[in-house]
Amino acid sequence: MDLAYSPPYQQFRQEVQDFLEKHRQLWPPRSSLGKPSAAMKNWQALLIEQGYTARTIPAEYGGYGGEPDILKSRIIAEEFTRAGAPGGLAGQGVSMLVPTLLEMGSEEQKKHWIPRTLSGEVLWCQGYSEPGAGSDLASLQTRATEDGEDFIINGQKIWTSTAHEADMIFCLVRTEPDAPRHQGISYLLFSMDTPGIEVRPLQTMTGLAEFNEVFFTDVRVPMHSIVGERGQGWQVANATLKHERGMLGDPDIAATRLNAIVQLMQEETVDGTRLMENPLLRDRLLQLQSRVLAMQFNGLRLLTAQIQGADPGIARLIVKLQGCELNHQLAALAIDALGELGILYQDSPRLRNKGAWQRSYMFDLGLIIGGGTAQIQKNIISEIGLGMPREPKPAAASGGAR
Amino acid sequence: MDLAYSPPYQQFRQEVQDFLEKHRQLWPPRSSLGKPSAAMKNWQALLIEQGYTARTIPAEYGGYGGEPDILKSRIIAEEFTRAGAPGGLAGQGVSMLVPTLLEMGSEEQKKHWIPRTLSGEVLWCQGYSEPGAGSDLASLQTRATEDGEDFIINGQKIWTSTAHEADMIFCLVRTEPDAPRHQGISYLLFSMDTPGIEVRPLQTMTGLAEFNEVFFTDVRVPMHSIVGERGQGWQVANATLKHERGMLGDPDIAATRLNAIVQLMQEETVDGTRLMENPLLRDRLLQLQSRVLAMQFNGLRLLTAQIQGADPGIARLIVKLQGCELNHQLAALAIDALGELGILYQDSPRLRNKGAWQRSYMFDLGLIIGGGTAQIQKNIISEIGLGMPREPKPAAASGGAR
Amino acid sequence: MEFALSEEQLMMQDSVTRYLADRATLDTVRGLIAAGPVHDAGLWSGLAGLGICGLLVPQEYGGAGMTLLDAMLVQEVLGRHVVPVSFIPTSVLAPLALLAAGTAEQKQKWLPAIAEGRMQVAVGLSEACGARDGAGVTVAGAKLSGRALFVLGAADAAITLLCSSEGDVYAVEQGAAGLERTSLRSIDDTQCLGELNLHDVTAELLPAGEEDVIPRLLDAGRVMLAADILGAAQKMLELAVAYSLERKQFNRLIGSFQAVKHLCAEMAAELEPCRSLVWYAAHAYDAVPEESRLMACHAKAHLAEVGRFVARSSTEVHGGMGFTDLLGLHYWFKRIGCNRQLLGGPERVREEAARVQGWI
Amino acid sequence: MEFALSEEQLMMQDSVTRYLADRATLDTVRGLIAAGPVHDAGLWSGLAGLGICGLLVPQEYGGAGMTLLDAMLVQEVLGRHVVPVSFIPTSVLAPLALLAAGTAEQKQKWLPAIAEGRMQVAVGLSEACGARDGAGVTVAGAKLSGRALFVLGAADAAITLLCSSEGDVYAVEQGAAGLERTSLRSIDDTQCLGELNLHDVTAELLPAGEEDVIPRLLDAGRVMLAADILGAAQKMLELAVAYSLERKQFNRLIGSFQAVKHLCAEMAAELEPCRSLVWYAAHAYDAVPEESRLMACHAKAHLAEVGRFVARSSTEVHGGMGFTDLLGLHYWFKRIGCNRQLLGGPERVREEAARVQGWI
Repeated sequence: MDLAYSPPYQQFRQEVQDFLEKHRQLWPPRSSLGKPSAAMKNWQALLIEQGYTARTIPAEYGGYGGEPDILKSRIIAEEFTRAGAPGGLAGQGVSMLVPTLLEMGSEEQKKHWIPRTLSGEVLWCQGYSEPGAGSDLASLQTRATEDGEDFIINGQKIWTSTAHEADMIFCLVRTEPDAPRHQGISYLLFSMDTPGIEVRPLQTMTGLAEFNEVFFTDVRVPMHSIVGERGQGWQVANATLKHERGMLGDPDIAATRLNAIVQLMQEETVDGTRLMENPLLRDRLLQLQSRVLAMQFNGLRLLTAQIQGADPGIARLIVKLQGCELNHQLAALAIDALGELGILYQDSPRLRNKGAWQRSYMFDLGLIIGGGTAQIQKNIISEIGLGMPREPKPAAASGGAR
Repeated sequence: MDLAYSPPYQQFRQEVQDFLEKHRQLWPPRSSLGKPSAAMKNWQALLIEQGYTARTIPAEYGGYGGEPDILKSRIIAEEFTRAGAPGGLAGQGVSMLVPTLLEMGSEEQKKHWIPRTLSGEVLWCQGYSEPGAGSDLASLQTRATEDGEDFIINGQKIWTSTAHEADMIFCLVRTEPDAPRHQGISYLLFSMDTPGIEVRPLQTMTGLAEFNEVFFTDVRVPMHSIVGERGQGWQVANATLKHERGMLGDPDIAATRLNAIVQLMQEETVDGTRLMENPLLRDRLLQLQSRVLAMQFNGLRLLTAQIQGADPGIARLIVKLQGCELNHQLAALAIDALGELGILYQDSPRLRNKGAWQRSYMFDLGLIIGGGTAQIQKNIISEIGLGMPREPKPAAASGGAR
Repeated sequence: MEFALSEEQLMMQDSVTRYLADRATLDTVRGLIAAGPVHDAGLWSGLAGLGICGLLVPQEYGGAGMTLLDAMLVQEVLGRHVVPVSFIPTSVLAPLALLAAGTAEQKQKWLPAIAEGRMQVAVGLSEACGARDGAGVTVAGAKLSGRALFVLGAADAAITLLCSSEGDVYAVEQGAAGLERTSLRSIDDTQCLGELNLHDVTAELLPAGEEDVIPRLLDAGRVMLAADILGAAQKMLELAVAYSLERKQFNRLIGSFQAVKHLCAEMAAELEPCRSLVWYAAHAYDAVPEESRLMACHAKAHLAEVGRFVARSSTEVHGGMGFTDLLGLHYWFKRIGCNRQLLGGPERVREEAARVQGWI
Repeated sequence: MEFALSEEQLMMQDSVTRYLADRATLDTVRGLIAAGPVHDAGLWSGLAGLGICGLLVPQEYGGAGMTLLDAMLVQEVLGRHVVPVSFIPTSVLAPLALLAAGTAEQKQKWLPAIAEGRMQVAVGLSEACGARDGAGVTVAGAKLSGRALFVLGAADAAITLLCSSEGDVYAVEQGAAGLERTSLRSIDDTQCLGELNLHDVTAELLPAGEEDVIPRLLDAGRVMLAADILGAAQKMLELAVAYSLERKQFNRLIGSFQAVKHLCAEMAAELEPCRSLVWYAAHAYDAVPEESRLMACHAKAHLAEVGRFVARSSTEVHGGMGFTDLLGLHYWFKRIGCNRQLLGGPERVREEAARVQGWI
């Protein structure tokens, strides 16, 4: 056990720090997930050039073309976070479509789409979930029927973030309605400008519209837009769904929030007494600190396993479940500590932290539900992690009988 | 809403108080569930004579023969508890077999067994659960095969309290192996002296043997020992299983324990400071007090519903689940409050309360599991209380397939 | 011995429920609060028509002269329908304050108007259960100065009752010189909260107050908030069960999955005893005053905890739909979350329960 | 950068596991403790043969000169097998105390005997984390008087290390005049606890102690107890999963019911990060001393909470069988329950964590 970094890595860390310091005036304003600004595109180009993003993507596809080095990736992430510097583009195109194409795309698709995606020229959205297909994604019903050289798409997607700004969508559709449900799905890429697509903002409990619904009415898409083979869409999507799940539950986010609550409890008072003096709030804070630390060290273990190419097993499977719950509990503590101040929201006077605690409390609940509900996560942990059996299939198709 | 008792009930309460005071010298020592002492039998006879136990059982079967009056029953229970007076006999014969016979027994069985059971002359044990049939009681395997006028019984029972002292057993056995599982069971009464019965004490985690295992090897029992018809045993048993479940989770027990913890925290110190001064322990105590009060008032609501002949619905179904959990949590708090003193057990010096907190902590966990596990209770609440569907039957009989 | 609601109480609850069923649908409520926190005058006059506004006002002042238990039953229904009306300050706290501490003249001046639904009263008690941001109201020369936060009630309340740092209750008229009101906006736009800044504001003392006027008001307010949570949480449980019997995933109703069933069972098991606790606390307020403080604390604290659990669990059962605005489940979620903090969060309130019992 | 066990560490853990697999079966343990709490000399000499007893003793005194991380890995295995040996006081706390505060002579006198497994040492630290029943040891004229409760270690320990109320460490020999030892019996007979009553007992000061000798010992002891819980809880989880894959009810393996699966998943989700927390705390003890106190507190407190949850949940999965003595599941249950309270329950330990961070 050795938590120190060897000299070459220390040097690499120094390089990253120097780079960030030197180019501070080029840092673009923190971007949302939507259309990147010109400053952001320039920054992205510079980061790729340095190998600080798109590091292992071959240069022929517009990446840096470096060897995989998990520690360097970790150092980059750490130093960008520490400096508060904006990282590279992180939308669903970069984080989900690009890995998918690298693994399953044709040479032509890679050459065409990956550079444009990495550069920020093309913004993508993801068309997976449907109102009737959430936990059970494979039951999706959006239909693509053959018509000459084209597919005609009808149906609806939901939870499509950035759909109103996106240029393109990567989308799961049912092309073979008579095949078994996992074998009738195809993975298509098409323009959001195609006639017949309607995007409606989807407002959530936070009061914001972080997502959209997307409706398809006779949307005509060339058949060659497919990634992989017809009916292979489920496998294509699964190759990257694991990336999405990996992004949720990051313990470093929890640690940042914990520190913010410590500060809050040091500064805020009730009846003139610092909140930190309240033993009950303090004990809750400490209980959460135990959990944050445990998840951070669990993260170190995962990192080591990744470096060693070992399977971290359960330590990996629990991250989403535990991490999202932890963030939700942290927000709950902040709200309780603030008491009546904690319920203020929107544009209220006396609002603390721009209402971020309430927004997190709700959004984190959304994350507990989304990207595999807590229930699905527990199924995965018990089945894959502990080797317990799947639920037996019901004898009758309906679960409604008494 | 009126929590006062009308004058006739106030008078009845006074009568009970006077009776208890007047006969204080006759109070037998608190009995376990085993063979009653002579003093206990005398006390039981006196209580029946007064109508303070076996109140509504017809006089021809050895009871008091009173009209059902839920409030009087409640008053009796309250006053006996308040005075710390021993109640009437409460073994499984009185609490489970007698109601069963009253509902399903033949006239001959009632006349023969009920008076002897009420008087304490005959002590019963219950033969329901088996090692392979716990939550799923209907899967029981103890077999009774016909042989002339007799059944020959082979198999094993478990969780049989007082089996080593009991004169008789009321026992579920499978008489029709080819019938559907709920229709192949019969309910038999037979002597524990019958050759072929072996009783082995079953030690539990508390270190005591509160239960037994009972083994049957070619035990010969006359066929007329049956209650109800052949194959009807499941219905006969269910008529009284509900009585058993009703006994678990009594909020008054929780209230008594809560008071004991209040006293403990007022008296015990750590570093010279009263435990009650510790805000964390105090807050846990108060959280549990909320729950105890809520369950006590829930009990008042049940009592009122019972008086009015109304169905209390969910308020009834949750008592076992919530009550047993509450008792377990109370014991946990007492242990935590005592800290290292709280782990002492058995005959240790410095032991508090004869080790009752640790014993409860464990035994209450047993109660959470026994008499319908927490999981089974939640099934019942969701299915009967909330109208949610049963689990669909598996397509294949085995749940082991992946 | 009867621990149950009377016929009259059930009928009254039923009449409020029937009135609201048509007039306070989720879509109506959604529309009413679209622009921010609201006390809706239309619904209020409808409730006045049912005699609800003057429930606690004695008959001699034109009210119904009923008990906190009755008011609690109304609040449960208001919570169930997330109704944007300020019933607690105007129809509960104000009459109780006036009855406990007002002069005959004050009662005559305000109680009939309250009973008829003609007047709104705001009430500021927040500083009596933990002052934030240095708030507090002091008295000098019969004028009030300082700041009161989280004042309950409509922005256009004709008077506001405030508690001074000495524990007295004062009435301040809207538009009084030196008085400035700002709306505070919480997660829950069905409830109105305000901040009052006072600079030498003329105010009218409610002089007959005994020592425990403010604690008694807190008791009443806490029971009412608990009742509101009870109604809202019960509705969220019912919505969860109903949704689970409609929604299919993996070719099954999700309500047939043990994980979903058990979550619903846990909600029911937690919530059902709460009903009795709130009943008893409301009953004790009038009938068993020596237990009133303790029971109010427990009702408020316990419903805050159970409410949070139910709000979260019901949302989970609804999956992604629960998180959207489409079903509007969050209106109940936010009402419960808001009530949790008003008049003292659970830890604070439990600490008071310890003091009441002489434990510390 | 490597947060993982080394080959050597895995081999050592494996060798202890293999040794115990045959010699500390549940039936063996059950037999050993049948008559009450025991430190088993047979198992101890076996462990000594593996070089385990002197793990923390420097090589110059005949030990292995290893770190707390290594000792922690041993303790995890001991917890996993509920082994009735007093490893923590004799092989961890005693060497650490001697190294931190002992004279050269004291080290020479005791460390080799410890390393060879020839000597048991008991250690009393309970009063440093909350004195019960007025316990405490005072010094007058170089003699000790008073009472030490919950002293860890075998009844026949040759010496007992005690902390005085001034924060110094003293060694008391068995059989010293004025010393009286009584066994305390806990729920867990695999651990030995004693009460010492002292009347002017001759004792030997460990003089070189700096201010934080006792806090450092507490850190080490807490990490070790956390490791013991980790091993025991991991075993209980595995037993629950295994049982659920054997036991059928309603014609299904109970492990196919979602309620059982999710309970097991929750145990795993809670327990798995604990492993990393305990590793880090043990690592920090030697490698990052400025974090040592905080991490030891968190490891102890968090493992106490998670351990309780796992102990209870695993028992539930086992149903009635878990409650009986037949499967012996309760040996782990009790060991976890006992460890929870030793050297400070979770609330107490967390409070120390707050102080360490300067929060109060």
